[in-house]
Amino acid sequence: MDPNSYQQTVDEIAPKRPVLKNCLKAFVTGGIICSVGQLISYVYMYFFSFTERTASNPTVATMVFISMLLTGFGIYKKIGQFGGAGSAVPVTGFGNAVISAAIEHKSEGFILGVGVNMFKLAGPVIVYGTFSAFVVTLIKTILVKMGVISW
Amino acid sequence: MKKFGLLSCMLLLLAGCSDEKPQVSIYHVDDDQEEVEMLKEVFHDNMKISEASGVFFDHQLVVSLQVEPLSKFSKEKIANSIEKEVKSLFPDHEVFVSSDLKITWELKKIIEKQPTEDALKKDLDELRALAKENT
Amino acid sequence: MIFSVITAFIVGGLICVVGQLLFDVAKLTPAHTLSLLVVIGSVLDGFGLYEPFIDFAGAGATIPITSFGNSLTHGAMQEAEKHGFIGVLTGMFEVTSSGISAAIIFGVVAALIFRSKGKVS
Amino acid sequence: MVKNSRTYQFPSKPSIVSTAVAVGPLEKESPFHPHFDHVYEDERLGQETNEKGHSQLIEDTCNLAIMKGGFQLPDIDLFLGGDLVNQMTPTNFAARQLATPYMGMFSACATSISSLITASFFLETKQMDRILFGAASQHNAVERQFRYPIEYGTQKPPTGQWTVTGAGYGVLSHNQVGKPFVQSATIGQVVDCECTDPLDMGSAMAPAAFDTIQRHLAQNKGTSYDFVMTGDLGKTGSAILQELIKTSGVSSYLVDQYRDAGAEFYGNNDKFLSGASGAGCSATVYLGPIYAELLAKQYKKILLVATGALLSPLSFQQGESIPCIAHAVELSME
Repeated sequence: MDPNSYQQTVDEIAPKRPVLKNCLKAFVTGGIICSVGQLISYVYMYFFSFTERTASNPTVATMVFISMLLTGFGIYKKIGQFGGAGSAVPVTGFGNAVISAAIEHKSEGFILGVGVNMFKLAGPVIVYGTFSAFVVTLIKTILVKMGVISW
Repeated sequence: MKKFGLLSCMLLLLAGCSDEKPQVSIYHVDDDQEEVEMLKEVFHDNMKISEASGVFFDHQLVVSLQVEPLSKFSKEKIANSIEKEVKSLFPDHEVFVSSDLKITWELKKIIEKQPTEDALKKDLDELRALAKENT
Repeated sequence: MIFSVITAFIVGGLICVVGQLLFDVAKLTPAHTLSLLVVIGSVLDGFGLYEPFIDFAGAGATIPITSFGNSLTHGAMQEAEKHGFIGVLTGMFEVTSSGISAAIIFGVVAALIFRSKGKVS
Repeated sequence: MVKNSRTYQFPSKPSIVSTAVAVGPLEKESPFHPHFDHVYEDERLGQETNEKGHSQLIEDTCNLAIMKGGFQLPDIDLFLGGDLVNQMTPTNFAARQLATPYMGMFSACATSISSLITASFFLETKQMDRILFGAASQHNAVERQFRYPIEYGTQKPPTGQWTVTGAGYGVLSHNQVGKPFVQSATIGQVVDCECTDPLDMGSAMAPAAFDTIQRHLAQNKGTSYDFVMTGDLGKTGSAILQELIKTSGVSSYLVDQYRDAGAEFYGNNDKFLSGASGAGCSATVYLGPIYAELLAKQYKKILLVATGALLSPLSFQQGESIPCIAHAVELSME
């Protein structure tokens, strides 16, 4: 069988991903998660001494905490099947990736299982976040030193 | 898709409400109405400001402001230009401007209390320390 | 305040739609998608665009994973401004990132208290 | 490409004399569930880890199959079986408990049929009398190996399939009147149509199934089957296979008499997307409901084609396509 013509057959018959529907679901799910984040940040600003800028750190930590509960009770994967990127892109999705791997690999022990595998899924985010931050800052620093731009 | 339409309508509606003059509350420890009016003018002239507060105290001036939602993207720039303007108006004052919501809330609390000079100094120092935190 | 929640909803939602398009149209895996978004956040901060974006959208900009890239770059740039090239290396985790530490801490906590249940209901 | 189209006949007509099928809690939702011997309430069978539970599932089902046939462990000359977990440790560990002569088999999800074919050949030599064969899979143990941690919230596309928790084992012995027997078999060739999407196994496996069916029918011209049943192509894969059969015109009657175990396993429940998959899928359906219906003489002659995707997480990450295989066995009932 010719692979190319076969791929055409597959494209014709296999069900398509419902892109528009998925996008709408992602929009709503992601929107709700971010709104919850916004409300939590108001709580931190109103009741504690956090400013708009500094409230984002405890807010993110709280969101990850909520993500831990939802992951542990098996709810986050259902949100994930519904919301797709809507639940994967917010920091709760990052938390879910770390926490689900930690729970999953508990069976191999806390060092070789949890410790080694925790960042199995979320690792690339930190690696490439850090590396791109390095590159971007390096370029900017060079440009500033050359006097092309200023900070 | 309906949702998008609805939300954009709301956006327009809310943006359309910005004709009103900003809410301004100013507290002057020595009750110098001339200075208060001068500061009020600055805010009233700027269409992008929705809310502003100020406290005069011992040659110091602490200002907080909130900008119209759709101008929030350039919040930092607006705050900087206001800071410059206020500084040129009150050259003998030590001016501090913040556009943070938390600072607005705290400053309003202070103004409501109408505190004495000593209490004010302590509160305002705390406020400025808070606003300077980065993380 | 209500308006800020709405902006957070819309902006956060739109970033997620970008992620969904990367999933469904570009056929990227979640790991590829999230890595790409983090890099985008970092580059935007390089152009000084991410901070005004946070001013505008609040949690709509700080909750999506793009803000990781922003805070990493922001920390590095702040240090670089003060200390030059050395700061590029040392400042990386200066402003970052409760997200990472929270994920590690709660990950271990979760491993202590939960076990995977397995099935959809 | 020259195709080796050999089909093997088994003149001694080895019979499947007993079978046992056990499944996990979720498989209760299957329309086939009246034919399952045992439904476990716990995915892990009360064991500490998913892998231990998997092993226990295999051990229990094997013992049940032996018992149902009225045999004792020492009566079993050979145990042929496999699963999908790394190096097949669950089956290996179950074999440790069973303490019978053992050979591990791996044809991914086609293991149920590849072990049956192998067992038939061994019996044909007359050197063995009873062979235990079959396959099993456990959802959690397989998912965590091939995809993501169980609790990770990822969106599966409509082509995705759900790995079955289930085990199906049978005892193959010399011909026995009143029991279904193996008439002929075709050993599959590896077919690769350059499919790369690990969340669309059905499309990847359909050409392999088509290839094997085509070769088997070419050698058994004139034979008519009550139906042909593939293993776990799912709704997507079986639709594609039907299209392939239709356009090739090999044997158009097949279009109506075609079934797929994976597509039928969970009924029309959308939660399971394209249907069931896993080594346990074909094993439980073939040795559960289909075996029962053969025993009841509802069918006289059927063709079972189990399909397997021969990938690993490593091969997928290295950008390799997904090679697939399908093995066919013709079961008869007189």
